[in-house]
Amino acid sequence: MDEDDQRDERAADRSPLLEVRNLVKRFPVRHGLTQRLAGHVAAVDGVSLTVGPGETLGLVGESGCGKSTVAKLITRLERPTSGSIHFAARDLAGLNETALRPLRRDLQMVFQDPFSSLNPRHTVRQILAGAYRYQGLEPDQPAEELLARVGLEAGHADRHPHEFSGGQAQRIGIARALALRPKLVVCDEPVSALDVSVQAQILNLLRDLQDEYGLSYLFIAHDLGAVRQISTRIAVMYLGSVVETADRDTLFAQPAHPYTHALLSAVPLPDPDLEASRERIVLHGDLPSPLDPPSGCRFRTRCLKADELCAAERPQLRTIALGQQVACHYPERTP
Amino acid sequence: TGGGGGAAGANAVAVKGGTLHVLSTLDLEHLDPARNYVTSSEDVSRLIYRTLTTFAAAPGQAGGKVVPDLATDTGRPSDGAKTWTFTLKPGAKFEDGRPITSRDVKYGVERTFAAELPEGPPYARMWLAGGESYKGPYKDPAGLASIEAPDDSTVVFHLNRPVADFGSAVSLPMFAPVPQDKDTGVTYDSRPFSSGPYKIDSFDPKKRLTLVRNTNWDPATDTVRKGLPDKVVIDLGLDTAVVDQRLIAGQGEDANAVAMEPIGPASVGRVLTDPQLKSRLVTGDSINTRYLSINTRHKPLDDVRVRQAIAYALDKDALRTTRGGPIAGDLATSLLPPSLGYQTEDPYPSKDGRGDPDRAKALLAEAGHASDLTLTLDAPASAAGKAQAEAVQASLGRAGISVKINEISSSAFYSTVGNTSQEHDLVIAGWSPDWPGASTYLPIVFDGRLITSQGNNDYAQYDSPAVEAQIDKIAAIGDPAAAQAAYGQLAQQIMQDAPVVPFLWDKAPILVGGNVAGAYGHVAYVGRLDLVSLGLRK
Amino acid sequence: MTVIRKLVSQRSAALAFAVVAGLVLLAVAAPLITWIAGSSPTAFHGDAVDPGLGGLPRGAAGGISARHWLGVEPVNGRDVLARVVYGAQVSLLIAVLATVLSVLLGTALGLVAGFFGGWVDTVIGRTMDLLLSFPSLIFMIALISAAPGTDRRLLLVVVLGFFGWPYVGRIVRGQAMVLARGEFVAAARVLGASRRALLVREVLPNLTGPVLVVATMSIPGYIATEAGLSFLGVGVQAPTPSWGQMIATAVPWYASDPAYFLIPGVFLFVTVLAFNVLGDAVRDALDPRSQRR
Amino acid sequence: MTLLTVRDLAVEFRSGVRAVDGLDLDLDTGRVLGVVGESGSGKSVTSLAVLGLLRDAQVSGEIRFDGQELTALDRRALRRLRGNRIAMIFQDPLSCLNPYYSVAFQIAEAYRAHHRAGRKQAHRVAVRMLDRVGIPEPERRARCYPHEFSGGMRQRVMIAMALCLEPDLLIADEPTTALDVTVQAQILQLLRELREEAGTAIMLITHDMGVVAGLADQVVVMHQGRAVERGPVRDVFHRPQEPYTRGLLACVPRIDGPLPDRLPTLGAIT
Amino acid sequence: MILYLLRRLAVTAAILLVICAATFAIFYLMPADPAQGACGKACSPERITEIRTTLGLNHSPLSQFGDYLTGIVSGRTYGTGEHAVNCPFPCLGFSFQTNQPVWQMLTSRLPASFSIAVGAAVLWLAVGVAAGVVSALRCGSLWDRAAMTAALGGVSLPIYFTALVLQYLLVVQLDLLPYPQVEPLTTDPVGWAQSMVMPWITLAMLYAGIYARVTRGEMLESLGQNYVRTARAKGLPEITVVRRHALRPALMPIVTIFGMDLGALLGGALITESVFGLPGVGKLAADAISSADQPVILGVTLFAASFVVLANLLVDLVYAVLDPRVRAVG
Ligand SMILES: Nc1ncnc2c1ncn2[C@@H]1O[C@H](COP(=O)(O)OP(=O)(O)OP(=O)(O)O)[C@@H](O)[C@H]1O
Ligand SMILES: Nc1ncnc2c1ncn2[C@@H]1O[C@H](COP(=O)(O)OP(=O)(O)OP(=O)(O)O)[C@@H](O)[C@H]1O
Ligand SMILES: [Mg+2]
Ligand SMILES: [Mg+2]
Repeated sequence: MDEDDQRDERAADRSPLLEVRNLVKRFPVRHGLTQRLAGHVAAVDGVSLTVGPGETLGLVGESGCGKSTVAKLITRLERPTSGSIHFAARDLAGLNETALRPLRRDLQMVFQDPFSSLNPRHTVRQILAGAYRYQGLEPDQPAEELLARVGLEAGHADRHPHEFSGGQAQRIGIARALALRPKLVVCDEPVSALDVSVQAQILNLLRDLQDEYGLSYLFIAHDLGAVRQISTRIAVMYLGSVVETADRDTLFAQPAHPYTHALLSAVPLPDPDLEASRERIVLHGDLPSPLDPPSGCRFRTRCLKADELCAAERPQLRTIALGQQVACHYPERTP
Repeated sequence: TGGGGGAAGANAVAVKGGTLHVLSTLDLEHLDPARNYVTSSEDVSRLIYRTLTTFAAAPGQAGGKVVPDLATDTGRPSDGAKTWTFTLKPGAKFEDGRPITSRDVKYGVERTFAAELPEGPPYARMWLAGGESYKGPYKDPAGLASIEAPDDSTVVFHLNRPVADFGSAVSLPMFAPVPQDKDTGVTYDSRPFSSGPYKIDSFDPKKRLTLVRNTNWDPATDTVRKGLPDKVVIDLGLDTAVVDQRLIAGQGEDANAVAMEPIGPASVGRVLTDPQLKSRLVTGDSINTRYLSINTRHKPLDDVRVRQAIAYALDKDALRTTRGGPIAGDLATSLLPPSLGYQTEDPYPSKDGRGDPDRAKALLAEAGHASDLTLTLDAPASAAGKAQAEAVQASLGRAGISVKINEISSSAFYSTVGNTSQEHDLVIAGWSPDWPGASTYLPIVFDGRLITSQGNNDYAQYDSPAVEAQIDKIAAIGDPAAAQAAYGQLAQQIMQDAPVVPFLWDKAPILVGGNVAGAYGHVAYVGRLDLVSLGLRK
Repeated sequence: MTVIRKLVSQRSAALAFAVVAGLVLLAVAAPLITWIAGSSPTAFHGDAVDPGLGGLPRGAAGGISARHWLGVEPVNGRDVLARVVYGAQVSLLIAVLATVLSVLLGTALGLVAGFFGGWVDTVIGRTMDLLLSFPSLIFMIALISAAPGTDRRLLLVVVLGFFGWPYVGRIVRGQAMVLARGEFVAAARVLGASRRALLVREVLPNLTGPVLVVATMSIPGYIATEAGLSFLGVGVQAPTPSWGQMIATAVPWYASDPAYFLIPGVFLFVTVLAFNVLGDAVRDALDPRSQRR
Repeated sequence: MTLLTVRDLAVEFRSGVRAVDGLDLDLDTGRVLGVVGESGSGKSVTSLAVLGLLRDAQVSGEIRFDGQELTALDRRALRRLRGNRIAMIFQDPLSCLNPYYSVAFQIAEAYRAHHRAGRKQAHRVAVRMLDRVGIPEPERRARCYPHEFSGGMRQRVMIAMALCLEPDLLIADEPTTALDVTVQAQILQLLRELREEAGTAIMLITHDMGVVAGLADQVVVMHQGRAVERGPVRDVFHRPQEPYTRGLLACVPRIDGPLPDRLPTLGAIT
Repeated sequence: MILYLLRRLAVTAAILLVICAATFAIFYLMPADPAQGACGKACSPERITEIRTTLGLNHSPLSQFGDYLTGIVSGRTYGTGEHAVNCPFPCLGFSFQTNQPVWQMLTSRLPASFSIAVGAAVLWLAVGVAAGVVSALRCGSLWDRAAMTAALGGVSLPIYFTALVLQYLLVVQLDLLPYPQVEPLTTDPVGWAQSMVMPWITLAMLYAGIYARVTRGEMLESLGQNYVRTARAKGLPEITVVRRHALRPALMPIVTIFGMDLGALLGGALITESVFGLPGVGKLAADAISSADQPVILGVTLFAASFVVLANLLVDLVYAVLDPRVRAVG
């Protein structure tokens, strides 16, 4: 994979900031009255990713495919079952909480629900101070300054979260994440809970902050439009694994995985004429249960191209073009 | 109210038949004759089994007279009252029709020695020759040699000392006959074999005892029991207020009911102000004396002045009020009640028995305990026990003595205060002789030589050599009248030391249903109704 | 503070609040009140009762008179008013302290169980289940009667608090479980917060609402239980008065001297009711969802 | 022919919130009317007002359905209309299905509320409807409970329930918002087919401009309880008259077309 | 499912074991000596030792506890020889105060407790749930406020207070009912009912208040559910909407508390039975406590706890039947 990285135009000369390899997370699943152990969900099933400095990696996929779990593993809110998470030359996977603490300054997170990610009992000032306090640091910038950075007013500092709108609350969450001047911010669907107009504001804000502080983002979303807007590179997940990664433009112009293809064609376009004329690939069936994933290629149950090979053998990610990797036996685009 | 035991419905004629109901707030602790040593159980058991002698079925002091029951007379002493011979009446039968023999009496007494059957009176063990080492028929089937049954109708007791009133002692349930083949050991308690007018139909402890007629009981052999109702149903463990109110209302079956225990203080007002109710109230005299026991071995109670101060301070009237006021009895001024024929003058008098805190304070000051005297009172955790304890607390409080109350579960009360290491400073107690007279009272309660670490009756732990010498002297007196007079003097002698402060001579005001006849309080059963004489009018 | 404003804006809650405040005042001012009324909770007044009638108070309605504003107890003639106000002191104090104890225990253990989950939760959760399935009244009585000599008031507080904490613990555990999964806790963890900080700074402040509600709701429960235990004969020991004990002694008298039974009974009822109304109101005020008035 | 006409609709809640304020709508038989707008613009309230399902609210204005004035109808008549002639599907299909009853029961229940039909017959209708909305193995799945279905399947169940009585009007309140894009595509496809087959008019409520573009004939843009713009889909999308509509269209990041450096936004920071 | 049941039963047994051990331990902390209770007034030191031997009190606490547990599963014999006391299976101890096996005492008291609990439960369910439902449907109305005030009043009334006021009114003053007594239903149905009316009302007043409040809360909750809106949108008659879609889910939590309450009551309504003097398990407990009859206290505690624990189990199983979400996976 090192070769791929070298080929990556942005990260060519520098080593990646975050490098995730073969990450696996299994959860035990208990069921019903009996709380019987029904098995294990492989929420994340061998994910490998890299994020370079100043880069934004978009991670898209449908509900339940394991995006949030990836985010939680990287921020070590969950302990991985196996695999490695190299960040700033350390493998986070095995570290304990104490050893992690200093590293956390460089690795922050923005959450999906702006309200539930803010402690309702704390004022904005307390929330922001928490960033320093938990690291055992003295605040190096007042809350007002942090708020100003995300476009809020100084007067907001002494209010409680419920006194804000969703967009404002998400800005507070972003301010908190940025307080320690991290290198990488993992954003788990930061705009899905927001109204369309507010969504645009937050996307713009994230972009501005990236330019200003040279941040890297791991930007998780199921909304392809938002991902396209903010990402430089995009990874598509399906049922716990990455099926395709590509530069933004490549992915939208020439998707190689049948799933990516279907996904793109399913996004409704706000243009009646295009909608009327467009070729639609409507996938049949639902996402299979991660408790009992299909053999071989995870996507084969819904794939038009699937054959015995797909059922027998799980395709590995392979590079098919500059900056494009796909895990498919029959990619739409061949190298 | 006055002495003599008023008899409600005395002139009404009781007829044979019907179901008599008895409402009791207590439980019948033991029906097994070997273990039966509580007045209410004794009263009830007189319906079920017979003893060699028994008390006369009569109101007032006449009831204190011991008369022959199974025996033809009240016993024939010989060998200076060390040997007692009884002859059984012919024709007395058990419930299965077999005749009652002297062997059944012998066996019944032998049973009382068994450790499995505790709680009975101590007399057999104390008096019967060889009794100290006999372990009862279960361990020692050979029996006790000092009880002889030379033929079916003769039983001879050999005592280890002269006992003048052994004839009275054999009125106790422990002298009831028990056929050996009917002995079920510990479980005999719930179904003793009947020799009296009734046998047990069913018994549910703390709930109900149902007695039905014993057809093999021959009234001709029994001069005491009337055996009028066909059935006697005794409801147990009822609430005092409920018993009172049911009898006050007196409706339905309750017209055929009587109370087992005296009315509660809360009902006194209602009963006394209603002539109709008052006419259904039977007040029986008793030979019970209630007193506050002062632990003479605890400091500073070993100082007689402190004890006398307590005797002065105690508000006897307040204590009586907790039991229902004047109707509950007369204020006690000495140890022996007038119902036993004694003079009663109070060495620690106060106006209306309300106590004299000033005298008490003076005595305390003299003893050097004018302040800071704190005593602990052991009291049963019953409503009455608590009320009395509070009254003691309040009245001693007036004399500057602060009293802490130690509540003890009612059932464990006597065994706790009878344990000399667990007993505290003060105990509310009392004594009712086993038969009228002082012989089962003063020598048992005030003889310091009898103090045991457990099962002690001398809660004052009073131990006076002078008194003990006197007790021995009286025991040797053969003439009952002389003995009675000597006991009177002994009582006064004890009172000087104030080991106890008597405060009440009980009376038992008992409600009976409108259709019940033959009700009177029996002096031997602490003034409660003599159940064997009760009957219904129609 | 908005909570209090919300509370006072409801008429029933304001009334309940006033009653509770009044009762607390009554309890605190008990010595003053008895001084004004010239009575004492322990002094016998033999002249106020008629021994000839079994100790029934002289005069109408349980002996209500200028000297004894709420009458006297039968038998011993103690002043009912004095006993009621001192009884309020005892009953309220026991209930409040038992609440404090159960809230402390319940919050601490519930928080730990809910937050950490796993075997800690299993152990604490099972303990709570166990205590909840105890026939606690029987057990309390057995326990209290088994420990003579100790101060009953203290014992009551301990026993009530001990058997009460699982009720608090269950609620706190549930809340803590939800909160622990909350994103703001995850956010604090990402910032490097220690477990202690998470518990104390992040989760705990969010429990004040539910804890306040269970606390308010459990006070009337404890008052009633204390009274019930006194009623069953294992309450506060004489001569200290408590309402339950007053009612218990009044039981045999309920037909002959109803006032004696009714006065402490009504006080008890009103107190419990007021606390219940207040508890409801606090819950509604803290729970924006409920428009249940 | 106009099926539904709403004139000057206003809804005021007891709390004083004026959720809808002078709204006009027109929907022709067999056509699809898209109602778009941001969260809180009053879309759902409007739909509930049409069905008379609002509680604690003051509804004024006219709601004319197939010539009948709904606001004037008594409760019985309104009830007979619900489900039978106007059906509704909601955003969150899980919470909209009762967890205690099998899906077939819930569909059959709707059928039996308006037809004299035995349990068996109603059940058969339910199974047929499940088949029609594309649920595999309908016989078996009919006896399943809502929690045993995926989100898309549940929405299919809701649609089956709504369509089992062949209503004239289907009000779909954000029918795909809770679903993934691929599933959304399936549901939209299903709605398209149903509309073609049954000729049911649809009032499609959504905040997704793309969904409207793909399905609706007419569109109404709502903002703060009012319609700010209305017209045929093409006109509104290609030549929006109102700045608000223009903003709404522009601020959504798209997967096609040029990529702006910054997205245009609607007004100030909120 | 069978496995689950077995596991639950094992847990239940474990809980009972712990309760048993805890209760047992308390009696070792208790200064009162069971032998002293059985020995009574005229008790000599030798006798007490003999009684202690018979009762096995001279063994270590642990081995006594072992004996106790053995007794439960296989019965036991106190003392030795011809006149030993046999306490057959299931031996929850033997009361030497009443000379009965505790189990026999419990079972003889159960009918009274059962009558009280079941009758009261029927009454409070009918009244409480109905009042709660109506209140929820007319939330905010005069009826609602009146019913909820009454419910709160019922909840706040101490049981013994209600009981005695009832008795004063119905028995002492109005003479409508006799004093409660135990009449078996089979021999005297009228007397049985008459004696049960007051305990029923007493308990029902408390619990109906609780249930009305809970029902109302749950009903409001379920009435606000989206599926109720769906049901209305389907055009179902309002009565069906309420009954089928609002009440049914609202009853689920009520099943839980009902199971627990009934379980607790079957284990004896301590205060009610004591006040009315009805010989149920609760009265047995009260009496045993006041007479320090420790084997009985221990037995009642265990007995009452088993009802609660079994009720718990039963509630869970009922849940599994009623709630498809729990039922399906398992
Ligand atoms: N703590 C957990 N225990 C058991 N299963 C879990 C846990 N967390 C996640 N899962 C399962 O793992 C899978 C992936 O979940 P995850 O939250 O990562 O998905 P996601 O892609 O973020 O979905 P969404 O778009 O809905 O946020 C899901 O099937 C989920 O049910
Ligand atoms: N029951 C109610 N009581 C009071 N206000 C309400 C109620 N229901 C809705 N509202 C208010 O009415 C307004 C419109 O709500 P509505 O649900 O119609 O919005 P919407 O356009 O459907 O939004 P969304 O896209 O979030 O579903 C909102 O401001 C909301 O707060
Ligand atoms: Mg997620
Ligand atoms: Mg809506």
